[in-house]
Amino acid sequence: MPDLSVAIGSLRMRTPVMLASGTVGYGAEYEGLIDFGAVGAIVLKTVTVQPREGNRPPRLCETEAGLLNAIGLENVGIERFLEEELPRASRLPAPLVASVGGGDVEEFAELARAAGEREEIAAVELNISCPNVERRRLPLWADPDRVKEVVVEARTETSKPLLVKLSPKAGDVVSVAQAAERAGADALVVGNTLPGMRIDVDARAPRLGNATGGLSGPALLPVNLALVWEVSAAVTVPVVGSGGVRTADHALEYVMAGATAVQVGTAVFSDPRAPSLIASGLARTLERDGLEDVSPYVGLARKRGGR
Amino acid sequence: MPDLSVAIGSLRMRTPVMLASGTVGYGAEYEGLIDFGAVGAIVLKTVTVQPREGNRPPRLCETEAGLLNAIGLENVGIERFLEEELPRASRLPAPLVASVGGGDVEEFAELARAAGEREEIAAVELNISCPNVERRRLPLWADPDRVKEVVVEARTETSKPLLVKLSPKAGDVVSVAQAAERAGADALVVGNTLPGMRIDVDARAPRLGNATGGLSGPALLPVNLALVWEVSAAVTVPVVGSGGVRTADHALEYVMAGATAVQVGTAVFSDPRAPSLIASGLARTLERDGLEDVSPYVGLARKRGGR
Amino acid sequence: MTVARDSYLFTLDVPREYPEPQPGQFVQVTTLAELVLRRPFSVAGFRDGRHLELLVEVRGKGTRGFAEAEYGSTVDILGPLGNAFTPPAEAESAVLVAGGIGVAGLRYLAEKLLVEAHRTLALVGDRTRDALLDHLFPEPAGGGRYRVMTATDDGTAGFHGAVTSLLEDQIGRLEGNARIYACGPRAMVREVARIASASGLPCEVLMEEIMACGVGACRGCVIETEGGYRTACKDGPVFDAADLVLAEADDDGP
Amino acid sequence: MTVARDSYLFTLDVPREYPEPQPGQFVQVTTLAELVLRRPFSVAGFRDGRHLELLVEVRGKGTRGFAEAEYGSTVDILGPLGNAFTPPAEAESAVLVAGGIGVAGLRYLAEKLLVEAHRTLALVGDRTRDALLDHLFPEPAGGGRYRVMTATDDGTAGFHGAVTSLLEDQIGRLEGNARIYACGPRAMVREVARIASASGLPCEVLMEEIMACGVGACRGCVIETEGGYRTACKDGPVFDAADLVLAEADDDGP
Ligand SMILES: Cc1cc2nc3c(=O)[nH]c(=O)nc-3n(C[C@H](O)[C@H](O)[C@H](O)COP(=O)(O)OP(=O)(O)OC[C@H]3O[C@@H](n4cnc5c(N)ncnc54)[C@H](O)[C@@H]3O)c2cc1C
Ligand SMILES: Cc1cc2nc3c(=O)[nH]c(=O)nc-3n(C[C@H](O)[C@H](O)[C@H](O)COP(=O)(O)OP(=O)(O)OC[C@H]3O[C@@H](n4cnc5c(N)ncnc54)[C@H](O)[C@@H]3O)c2cc1C
Ligand SMILES: Cc1cc2nc3c(=O)[nH]c(=O)nc-3n(C[C@H](O)[C@H](O)[C@H](O)COP(=O)(O)O)c2cc1C
Ligand SMILES: Cc1cc2nc3c(=O)[nH]c(=O)nc-3n(C[C@H](O)[C@H](O)[C@H](O)COP(=O)(O)O)c2cc1C
Ligand code: FES
Ligand code: FES
Repeated sequence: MPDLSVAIGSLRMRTPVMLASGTVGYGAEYEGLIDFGAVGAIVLKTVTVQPREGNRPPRLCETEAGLLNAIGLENVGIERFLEEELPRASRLPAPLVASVGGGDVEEFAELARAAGEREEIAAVELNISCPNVERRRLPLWADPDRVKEVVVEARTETSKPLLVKLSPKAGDVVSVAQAAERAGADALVVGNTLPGMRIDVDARAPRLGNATGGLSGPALLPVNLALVWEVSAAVTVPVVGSGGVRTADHALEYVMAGATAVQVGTAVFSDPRAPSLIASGLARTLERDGLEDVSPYVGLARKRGGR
Repeated sequence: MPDLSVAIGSLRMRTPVMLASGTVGYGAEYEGLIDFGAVGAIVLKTVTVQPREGNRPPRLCETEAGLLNAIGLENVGIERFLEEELPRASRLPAPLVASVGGGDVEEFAELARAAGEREEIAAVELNISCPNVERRRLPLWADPDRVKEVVVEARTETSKPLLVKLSPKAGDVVSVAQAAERAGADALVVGNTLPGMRIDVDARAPRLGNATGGLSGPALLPVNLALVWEVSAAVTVPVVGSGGVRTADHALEYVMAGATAVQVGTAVFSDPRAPSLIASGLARTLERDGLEDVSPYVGLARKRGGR
Repeated sequence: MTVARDSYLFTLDVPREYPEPQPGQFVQVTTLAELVLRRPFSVAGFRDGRHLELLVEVRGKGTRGFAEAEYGSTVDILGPLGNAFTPPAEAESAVLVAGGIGVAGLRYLAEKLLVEAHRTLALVGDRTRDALLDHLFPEPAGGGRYRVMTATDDGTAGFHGAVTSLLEDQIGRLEGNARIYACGPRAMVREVARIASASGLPCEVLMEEIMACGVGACRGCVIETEGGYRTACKDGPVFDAADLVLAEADDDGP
Repeated sequence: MTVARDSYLFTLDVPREYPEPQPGQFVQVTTLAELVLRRPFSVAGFRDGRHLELLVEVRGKGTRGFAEAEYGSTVDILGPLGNAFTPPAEAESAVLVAGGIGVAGLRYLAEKLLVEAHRTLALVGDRTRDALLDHLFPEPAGGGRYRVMTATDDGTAGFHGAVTSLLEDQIGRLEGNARIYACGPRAMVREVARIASASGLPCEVLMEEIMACGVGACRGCVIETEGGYRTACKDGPVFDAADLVLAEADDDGP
């Protein structure tokens, strides 16, 4: 029986299949539907300092091979998160990763400390794609210097593994990744959704209440895969691939591009069994190839003909 | 009979349906297959100063609702283009737009002059997504200052309408667009392909010889549509939408987001009749809505509920 | 089974251990493998603990794909999901108001009410006679405790006018207390809510919104209520009409 | 029609004005509406000016979709496209070397050669007997001017070994001049080219590459030749083996 486990610092995961932030809420909603025992870690929905109402509906729109969402980071705020949601989530048989979204450096630091203090939480993911409170020319997710500050401050507040989730819309993702690494990130998640929109030509209006939203699902896979390829060549910390993973082969694509683990989001909507099917598919592939763990696959496509 | 014509400066187009650069080569290859009479303009394949061999194969890879291409700007060079290809293309019953790709400011200027001198050419499109010859921190397509220089210089070399084709991978596309506008661009094409890749897990290697390529087709539509939405709100020159247009409704989405015209690329591969079907579909919609031309649709989604 | 132009009634055989759905609940269906989202459909009937009925109108890709599924093929469903209608009190008559395919959301409730011999008035409206789905409600039984009335916009069958006008017309003639249940287009729902409020009658409506998870996890399907955004999939799909913030601008629906 | 596990022979009725294809040419087929690219298939036969035959092996989504198309449905094709095989000279015997589904690329040529009673030796190879497609070549006619021989990797039928070994074995026994035609996996093509070159025989091969436009416009389907990159769709798909740059690393194909 091959060993699928991977680790990001002290975050030890049974399989490289993580659940992506925001798609499984606070986890408990999917109890009985997702086999959490096959999951490496659950990244909980991003929380902010204050509760957020989120965007006006409609918040979802399906597009060819993709999903647009404009949830607008609706969440209960860090306080109720820690009091109410976390205890419920901690019943689930998989490590929990808190995803936090700050409007500025101080908020990120505050959130990282508050979340990191709780023993139910195995690691903290910084979602730097959040809407900004500060008014700067460059949004946070595109500005290596600010990302560095955010990570440095969060780093001082917690000793738990820090994952930084990058945005594919940053023109120069590699510089942002390197800044996060230098500032002490333990892993980089590549990446979040890409801005997108659709228009209802009959209603003559955007399909989303917020006009634009974030693109996820199969359509996003080639884009984030190329970013994993680029980023993993430029950093030494583990990279976690996210975007359009539905099958074990998709997970393997990310791994062969240089990722150590993957996050599964949209695929859970069409099939809650996807995470466990991906894990068992990976196990079968390892067995077929006579391997004991996934590490030989990491970055394999670069070693083999990758130019 | 509604009038579908639109204009970009002196470039008068019968319909807002243009053919995108690189997908119909130098035009003549599609003679007898595409109804060029229904086409607003043909943007010819990007030419560079020197001939280019292009990338090693495989150069194409289909992905969910998208196409990855890594042609690598294979082209015959400006000289043979003007001598051999242009005369052939000029037989076609649609205005020709030359697409040029320079490695630096001087090359763009040289190409714009050489192409602009020819009367067969109705307008010049600057493809600023080309690989760079100069070694700078920011690639050209992401650097508003350099884009401005390129457009200023090209502008002095030709009085023909200048279209500037932006790249969706620039983090801050709006600034690039505004720089191009200020420098004298007559229209902005939004936009080119997005970097992407796929890996063949059996071969354990990238599917493209060049590893990464550009994503086009339906998967790209929501992304470039959101950019058209953003850019058209920030500039006053016409915007041309490009990315995933296959039907008249897709064209209308771009128009309602703020575009004056669209370019059709990948859809021609699956159906060479797509451009004329899109044009006739638009005509039918205009008739249904009792409109005489497309201008009332331009940006309509913003007027109606667009936030 | 085709039940009107572009509307189909499906019977799915479910496993023996399948939980009994409550009227108002829905299932999330994989209609086409290449789609990213499942599609939600109300439970439109449940027989013998083994047969789940769905009533589906073709609206786009997913519903078309589902309608074209081969007889005998396997369907992947998630559910029953969501909350349920509050049953009427002993003394209340039930008034069901269905517009168009809204019949799907109320049919299972109607069947339960008929079985329980509850005093029930079902109003079914549509554009024109050929579109009407009133025949999908159970057949009126003897004793007059259960009645179905129809309305068509063009007057080709039943009441000539909107089903909401028929409701206004009938509401005065009801004896004793009543509870209203509605399902249909946004504009109709808004009008029913207004009428109920004006008459001081309790009213529950089944709200449609595009859904991803279907289990309250993604916050994608929210409906605006007086108490803030609530999920249609978990807090709903049934809402107290008095709680809803129904803006005219949203009448087109999602 | 199923002709082997996962291989199908299709007959398409084409309009009367359809141009007669030449052996080696191909058509671009819309196999599934949701795919972005058409799929190229060799003309595997053309009868009575009205029936175009395609021989398709299921490899992925597109070929599977095509194989599952309903009998009697309409297929959208573009073509005939590409160049053609050079017919053998009067005095040359034709040696056809087909590996696996490569039979598709040579079948139409074989039929023409048979009709013209040209001296022809067709070698067909595959992994095992059940996969062999030799029966899709026209039946050997009397007079011995047309012969089909088979090879299987596992020896379950015909020559035990690679079809290229069979070629080496047979090539010495040919009388007079010969011209070789090959279609199959990259590794096979490379080996045939080597054998042809060693024997000083002219050799043409049909090359496969992923295609978008199919008409030489997009430069997506290039093959490396001594003279630089050439398009498989317009300059090819038939290439003089001597011109090709066939690297071992590319054996997996696109
Ligand atoms: C709780 C619930 C119960 C429902 N019950 C039924 C039912 O019993 N029978 C039935 O026919 N339909 C029902 N619907 C609506 C049904 O889910 C949609 O018609 C279906 O999802 C459309 O899918 P499509 O792929 O065919 O259309 P699409 O191509 O996805 O969209 C077509 C149009 O329908 C709109 N739409 C898409 N999804 C929804 C949605 N979930 N709700 C409302 N509008 C939508 C789109 O915005 C678009 O304008 C229900 C919806 C909900 C939320
Ligand atoms: C000129 C020409 C003639 C051909 N004639 C025939 C024929 O007569 N019968 C037949 O069965 N096949 C033929 N092929 C191959 C056929 O086009 C591919 O098998 C088909 O496109 C695969 O489509 P798919 O969607 O099923 O596979 P995909 O899911 O697209 O891919 C499956 C695998 O096949 C590879 N592949 C995809 N497209 C091609 C391609 N065009 N050429 C080679 N490999 C490809 C992919 O890289 C992948 O590894 C021909 C190809 C060319 C270029
Ligand atoms: C409905 C929805 C909500 C999401 N919410 C969050 C979020 O709160 N925080 C976050 O970091 N990412 C969020 N994401 C992004 C996902 O975590 C994931 O990175 C992205 O969807 C790409 O992966 P996928 O294609 O597997 O879904 C959300 C995605 C979806 C579809
Ligand atoms: C095969 C291929 C070649 C292309 N070559 C060029 C090119 O030479 N110059 C250019 O500006 N854009 C080029 N493009 C981009 C297209 O012009 C177009 O902007 C892009 O494909 C998005 O539109 P689509 O989805 O309609 O194809 C190419 C696209 C494809 C698919
Ligand atoms: S669909 Fe996810 S919360 Fe309702
Ligand atoms: S497929 Fe476009 S050039 Fe061959």
